[in-house]
Amino acid sequence: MILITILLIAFGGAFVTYLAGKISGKLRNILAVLVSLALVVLISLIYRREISREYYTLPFLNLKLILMSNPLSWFFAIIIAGIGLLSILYSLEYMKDKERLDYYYFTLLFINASMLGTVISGDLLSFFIFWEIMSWSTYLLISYKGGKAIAAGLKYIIMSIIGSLAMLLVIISLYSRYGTMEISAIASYMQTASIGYTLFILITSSLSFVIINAFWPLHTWLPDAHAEAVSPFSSVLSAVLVRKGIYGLYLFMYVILGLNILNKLHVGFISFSSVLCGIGAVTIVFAAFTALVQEDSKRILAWSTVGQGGYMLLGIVFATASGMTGGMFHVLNHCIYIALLFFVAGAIEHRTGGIRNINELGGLIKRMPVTFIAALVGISGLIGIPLTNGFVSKWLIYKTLILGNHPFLAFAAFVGTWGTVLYGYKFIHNIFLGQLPEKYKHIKEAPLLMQLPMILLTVTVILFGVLPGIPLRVISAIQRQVALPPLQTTLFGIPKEAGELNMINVLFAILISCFIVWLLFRRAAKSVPVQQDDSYAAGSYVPKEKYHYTVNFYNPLSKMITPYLRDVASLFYLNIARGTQRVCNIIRRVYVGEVGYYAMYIVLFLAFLIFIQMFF
Amino acid sequence: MKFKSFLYLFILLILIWLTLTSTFHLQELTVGILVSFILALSLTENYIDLGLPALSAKKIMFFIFYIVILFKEIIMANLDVAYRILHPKMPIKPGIVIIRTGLKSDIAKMVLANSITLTPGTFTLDILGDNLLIHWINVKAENIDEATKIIGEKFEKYLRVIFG
Amino acid sequence: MNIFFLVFIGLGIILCLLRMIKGPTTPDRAVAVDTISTITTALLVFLGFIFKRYIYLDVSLVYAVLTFIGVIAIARYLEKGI
Amino acid sequence: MNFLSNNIYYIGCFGLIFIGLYIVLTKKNLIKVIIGINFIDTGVNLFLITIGYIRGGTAPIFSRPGLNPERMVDPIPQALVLTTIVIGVSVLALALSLAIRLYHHYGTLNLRKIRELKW
Amino acid sequence: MRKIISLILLGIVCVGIIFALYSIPFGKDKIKVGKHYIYNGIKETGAVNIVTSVVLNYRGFDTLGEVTILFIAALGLGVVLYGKKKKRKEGLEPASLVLYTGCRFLFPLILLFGAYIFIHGHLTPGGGFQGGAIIASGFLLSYLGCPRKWISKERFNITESLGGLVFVIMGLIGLTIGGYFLSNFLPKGIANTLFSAGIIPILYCAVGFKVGAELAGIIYNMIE
Amino acid sequence: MHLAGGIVTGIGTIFLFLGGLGVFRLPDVYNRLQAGTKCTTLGAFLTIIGVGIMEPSWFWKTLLIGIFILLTNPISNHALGRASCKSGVPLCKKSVVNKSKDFCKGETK
Amino acid sequence: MLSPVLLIAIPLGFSFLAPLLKKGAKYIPPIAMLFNLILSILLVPQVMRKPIIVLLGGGWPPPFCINLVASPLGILLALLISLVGFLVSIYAIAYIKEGATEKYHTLYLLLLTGATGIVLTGDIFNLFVFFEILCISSYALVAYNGDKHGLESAVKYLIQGSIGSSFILIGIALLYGLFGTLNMADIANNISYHSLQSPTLYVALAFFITGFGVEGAIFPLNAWLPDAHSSAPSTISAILSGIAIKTGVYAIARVTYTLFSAKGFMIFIATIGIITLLIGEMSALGQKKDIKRMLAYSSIGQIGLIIFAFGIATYYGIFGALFQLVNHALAKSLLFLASGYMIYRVGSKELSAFEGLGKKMPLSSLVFTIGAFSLIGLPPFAGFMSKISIISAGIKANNTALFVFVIIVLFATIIEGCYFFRVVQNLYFKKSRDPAHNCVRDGCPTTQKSEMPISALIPIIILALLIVAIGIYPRLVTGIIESAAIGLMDKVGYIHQILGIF
Ligand code: NA
Ligand code: NA
Repeated sequence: MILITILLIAFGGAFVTYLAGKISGKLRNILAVLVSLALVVLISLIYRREISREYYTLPFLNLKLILMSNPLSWFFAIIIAGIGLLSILYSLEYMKDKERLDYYYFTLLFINASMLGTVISGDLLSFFIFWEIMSWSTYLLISYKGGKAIAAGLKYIIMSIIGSLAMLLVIISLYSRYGTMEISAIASYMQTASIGYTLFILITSSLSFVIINAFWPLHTWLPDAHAEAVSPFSSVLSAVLVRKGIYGLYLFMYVILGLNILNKLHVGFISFSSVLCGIGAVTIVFAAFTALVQEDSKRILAWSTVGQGGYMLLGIVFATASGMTGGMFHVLNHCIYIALLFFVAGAIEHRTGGIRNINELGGLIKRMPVTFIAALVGISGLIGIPLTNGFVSKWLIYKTLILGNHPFLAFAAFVGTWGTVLYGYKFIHNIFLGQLPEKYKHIKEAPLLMQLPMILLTVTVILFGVLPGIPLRVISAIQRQVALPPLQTTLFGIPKEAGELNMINVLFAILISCFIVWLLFRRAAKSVPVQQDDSYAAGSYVPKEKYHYTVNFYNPLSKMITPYLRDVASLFYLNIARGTQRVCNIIRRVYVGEVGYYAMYIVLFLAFLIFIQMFF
Repeated sequence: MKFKSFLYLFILLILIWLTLTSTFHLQELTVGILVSFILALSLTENYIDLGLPALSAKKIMFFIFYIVILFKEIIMANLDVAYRILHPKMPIKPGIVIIRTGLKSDIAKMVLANSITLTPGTFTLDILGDNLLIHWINVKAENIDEATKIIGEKFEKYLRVIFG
Repeated sequence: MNIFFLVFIGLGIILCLLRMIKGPTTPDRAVAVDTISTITTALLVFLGFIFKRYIYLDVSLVYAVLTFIGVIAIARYLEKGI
Repeated sequence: MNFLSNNIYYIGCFGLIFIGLYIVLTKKNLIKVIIGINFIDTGVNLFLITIGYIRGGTAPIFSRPGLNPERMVDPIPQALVLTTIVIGVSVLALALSLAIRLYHHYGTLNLRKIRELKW
Repeated sequence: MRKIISLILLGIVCVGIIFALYSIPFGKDKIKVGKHYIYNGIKETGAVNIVTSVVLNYRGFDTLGEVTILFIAALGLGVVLYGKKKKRKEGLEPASLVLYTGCRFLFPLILLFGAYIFIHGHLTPGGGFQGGAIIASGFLLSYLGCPRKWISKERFNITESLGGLVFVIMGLIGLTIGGYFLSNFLPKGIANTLFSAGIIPILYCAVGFKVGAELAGIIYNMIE
Repeated sequence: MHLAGGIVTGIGTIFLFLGGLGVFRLPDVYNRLQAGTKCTTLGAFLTIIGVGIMEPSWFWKTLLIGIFILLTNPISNHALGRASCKSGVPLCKKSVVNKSKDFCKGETK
Repeated sequence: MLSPVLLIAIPLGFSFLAPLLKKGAKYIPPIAMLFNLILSILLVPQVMRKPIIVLLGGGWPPPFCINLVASPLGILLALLISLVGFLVSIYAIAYIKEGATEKYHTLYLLLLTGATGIVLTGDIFNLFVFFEILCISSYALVAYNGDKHGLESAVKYLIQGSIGSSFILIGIALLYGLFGTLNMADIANNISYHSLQSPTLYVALAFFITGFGVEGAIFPLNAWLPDAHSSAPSTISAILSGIAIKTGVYAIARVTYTLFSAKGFMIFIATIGIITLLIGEMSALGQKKDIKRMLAYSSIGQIGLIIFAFGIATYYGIFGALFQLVNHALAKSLLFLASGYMIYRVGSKELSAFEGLGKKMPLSSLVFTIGAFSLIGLPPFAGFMSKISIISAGIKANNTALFVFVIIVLFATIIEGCYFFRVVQNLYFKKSRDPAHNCVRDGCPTTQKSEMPISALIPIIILALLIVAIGIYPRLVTGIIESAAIGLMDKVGYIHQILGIF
């Protein structure tokens, strides 16, 4: 009962909120928060409870729509609900003066609801239905801002339709073969399917997941979409929505097919997993360096979302305990810090009046310290600095790669991390460090309601960095669910038997070294801040507006790598789109406008029918 | 006037109905009278200004006589035409002349014009007021009075009585 | 006997058809049409006689009425009356 | 010759139909096209009648006693043709009125010039 | 080019037709359902004109449709020609006196003839459509000869509506009394008399009025 | 009776033929009208009445048709003739006089 | 006394009555269609048990008189016709303001009556007659606006339609010549005895498919459709798209399944459907200028999809086809209706003129979006259910060609998404231009909001609600669709039910 309650609250809440908005804005906001809060609470309630229940039978295909909860779905559900709540909280302030707020909250809640639906569906049809609802409702919110967002939205929805149709093909094909869409039933049937069919299923379904998770070369929708969406939603998009791809891959690879079959799927050296690995590696490297040359704060984060997906992929394709755990944990971690970072970007945008070009910013550390700390922690997590959650998951993934003897992949992962370090630093530096531009002299710290989610997330980053055992326990349950070897965990990390990692030890080590460094600095002379207000060039005063602050960071490096970063994929799709348009325009010419030809078509058709019937 | 027109029309319609059905069957007769009555009632105004003559024995007599004359003329006309058509040289001397009529009522003029059309060598092309434009296959006289005498007079004297 | 009559009628129609094809002016053709229609009315009556069906007379009368009005319409058109 | 005498009616009907179609396909004047359509209609009507005809048949009307029902032609096609004729007339009337109005707008009835709607 | 293609296409169709006609020999007695009508028509409907019994009884529904189509054409003409500039053409040739008089003289007679045709639809080869056509052509004649004496359009509209309504209502009465739409609920009478064949003459009268009014309306619309 | 009817019909058909011939042979539209009107009117009338005579029970109806033709043919032909005149169809070369212009102007001396 | 014949007789009677009522004529179609709606809903349970055979004209048993067959399929379509017809007629009350309005309403009602007759009749010639009723009234209605485009399209439509009807008639004549009967069950019975090799049958089938194909808008025969749909009044576009072309498809299905049971021929039908689908969708994508023309091309595409589904020739295929048919009827009429007032308000049919309308006409934009989504096949709208049933039918058929076709269907869905989302983004996410920019008429938006009048709004909202309702609870319609599909497949049953009355 609780599952359907969750869905009802999620969807119904969205509608009720919309209607409430027609009455008063306050009521709407309260409702939105309450609904998201209720979802978090309800989902927390079903922790560790496996429920599977059939709710509805589609009359014409005799399909059962089943809802279920298991560790995998719970894991994703709680992420969705949590980030959903935080983004709603954040929106309260961020969206205050924007227009069409009823619409905004409605779609946001609706997206959350549909995402919840996808993860608690127990059969492929309902999975697909929620998936589709999620796709189009996401579109509605990506394009919300208008302007550039329109093109981004269109790009997104078309790619997502392509993906969903691929999935639909798979689902229907499975259905017509086995007469059911229940995931568990299909899983048992698939054990006996032929290799070719399995490959067909796997590849076609992966298409949609690769698209939604923005793996190279199907990533092109993501940077635009993330950059152009409103920030609270960007965080939802980046943190939760794209990770549906990982969920789907996991579902098909491990829940439906299972390890036994996956291992069989190879032709010579090339196996399905190795292809995915390749994709993951390319994605990591490509995205990291593309992020490096971006000047738009949200675009950097968007590319980082692309890149981090590669780590997760590298993690989950290796069905070892550490790899799988690392991948899954990285999903969670990325979700937390990327949401945090988008909140940060949003806060800055909010205060500076929509500035996203980081070269126009600088020195905000003094004006927005809380935001800075959040950004710092977030970026640390992104890079994978110890004591942040990113460290643990990346560590597990590296370990898998190295122990599994995949030097190239490991190298790619490291290169990606270097890139991450570079753009992470660029992000922090260009925004918060350096000179404060004149016009932002009197800027204020982000409002409290926006700080709150940031603080919460910051704490979580650190918390999971120090106590990774909390989430790892859930992840182990997921492993067990699909009969993969679970990683044994302790509260502070991983016990000795599984390749020790104890974050408490790391914490103490770091605290001690920090203490030492602090002592050393105390001994050193205090640095004196220098006024830089008076600048003279060739003897004449330079007005403040003409100051150059921090621009063209990594200029040489950028120049070097930019030629390689031309987004070939994007160009390719653009050309396909143009070509299709052209073909369509040509086809349209069939309707020449002269009725004599039309009559000719009719007679032609008749003659053709007679002709083929005469002779066949 | 109205009643006269109605009567004319009604009788005409009944006669036509009778010839159409060619029977005196009661049902047919009833329906015929009914239909004729309704039609006559609603369409009388068509006949009002036709200039229909009053019904009198003399006029009917003249009318029958006229018909006989007309038939004779028609047959003459046909023989005449036949002769001209079949003659290898086609002895024709066509032309268009004007004649005059003294008839006043529309119907009389129409009957005259039709009679002229059906009779030897002449054909009414147009009527304007008292004048008729005639195509004559064998022009014998060009001026109005003579032409009138040759072409129109033979009918007009009867018609004057009938429609007078 | 009847054959001869039919032949006469047929010849009449054919001659008019020829005139209709030849023209040269539109009124010529109209005249030909009119003549054909009259001949045909007679032909229909005669055919009724040949087939011994009284009811065919109605057909010829209908035909006569319709062609009469048709010809008048043509004539009025030619003299720019409609 | 036998073939011809057997099928002359069919040849007539379909001759009309094909002439009509040919007109519709190739002529550019709207009025001609409408005439072509009428040709087709007429051809089809004749074809219907032809199908119901039996050699030496007479009208299926028992107007006097002693008529042989065996020799009566099929009444159904006659009824059908009544309908199709009416339909033809209706379409014709509508087509002509459209043509009148179209001429009013375009100043021409040349179908190759009346083609603002395309693609 | 276009002509050649057309000819080729028509040629193919023609070949198809030739093959198709092979199984439909001309002039052979291949009547099936029609035979039933010929043998049972008088008994079942009371109309000696079997075509009429087909038109108004066996296939009466078709005829209702047919009436409707004409109705549609009349309406459609009104729609299409709506708002056309009604500029009276100047310099119209008035009809000659002969025609003017002749038309006035003949007009009632032609209407009577039309009425005769549709009243005798079940006895002779006439019927509502033919009669209606004659009535309409009577109106046409009246227009051609004396345009000013044109009857108002209103009456046509009312007549055609009433004609249609009578048809439908007769059908519905048939449904109520006889159990079938358009069933012949009136006595069939003695064959070959005027009052026979039940509702058929009534229907044909309705059709006749309707068709006459409609065609006349169409003519009116076209000419105006 | 039958014979008489046959003869009448025969004469009628001959006139019908002559009408056709006249329409075909005569030089201009007015002359053709002359032939067309006279011959076909009488021809049709006789043919139809002849049929009526051959089948006495048909007589009244044939008479009606005959009268109808007798009445309408001159009218319709007159209309055609007037139309030819109005639309300016020229007279043939043999013609000797043409007063239609005067007539149209209303100058009738 | 709930005879299905009333579905035809009552609207006919009403339409004869309408010209007498002058101003009141506009209320006639809603009343008549409401009657039909109620009656067909009442008939549903009856026909689900056993089709009702209605004898007409004296009640002689088939094939001796015309009969109506109120099969589940017929009643389903009649229901659809009356539903859409009812809603559109309400819309028209306010929408149709200029021109010969009472004639419009009468013709409109007659068009729907024709459609109802087509789906109910059991006689092939009667089918033709009703077809003509539908066609001729739509010729006239397409020209209703009286502008040059309306007239041009009407003339073109008329020419093509006339050729089509002549072909149908030739087909009928050939069949009549062969079997001497016009009753469809009787013909079907004869054909099942007859060897299918007879060229007459094949040629007749070719004529039928071509003839009905013109109205049913299958590919090379549908050139009239974009013209007619784009230049007719929007209500008529809605009806043409929602109802009229469906009847053509119905006729094709009837002829191929019931009359000829041309099983071997069906793959060919499927191919035609797929070609139609592709051409329609691609043309729609290429069409950016005229939104109604775009919708019209989209209709071609959808018809292609329906025909493809019929061509699958399995129970599931027919089921999908009928489901899609229902969905398309609702959604496309919704789209045309919604765009009707939008076009009226912005004074232009250009896609770019719709920018920012989401703010000025929020409800219309919303329902437009719902319709568009349903056509793309997004859940939770009706289109999703129908699309997956078609796709699953295609895959279930276990035929390589059909599988390839299914892929093409998916591809076409992508194209659909492209052009519909293009419109949606124009509605919602683009800033509206200067309001005076496009203004050519009075009543253009000078104020911020200019939603359509309530009488126009209600029907489209009902349509949207129906789409959502069917999407969420497909059982609303699947019951009768199932019976209809079974009925269409079951040729022998059809023959028995009708000829077995003796
Ligand atoms: Na005549
Ligand atoms: Na004559």
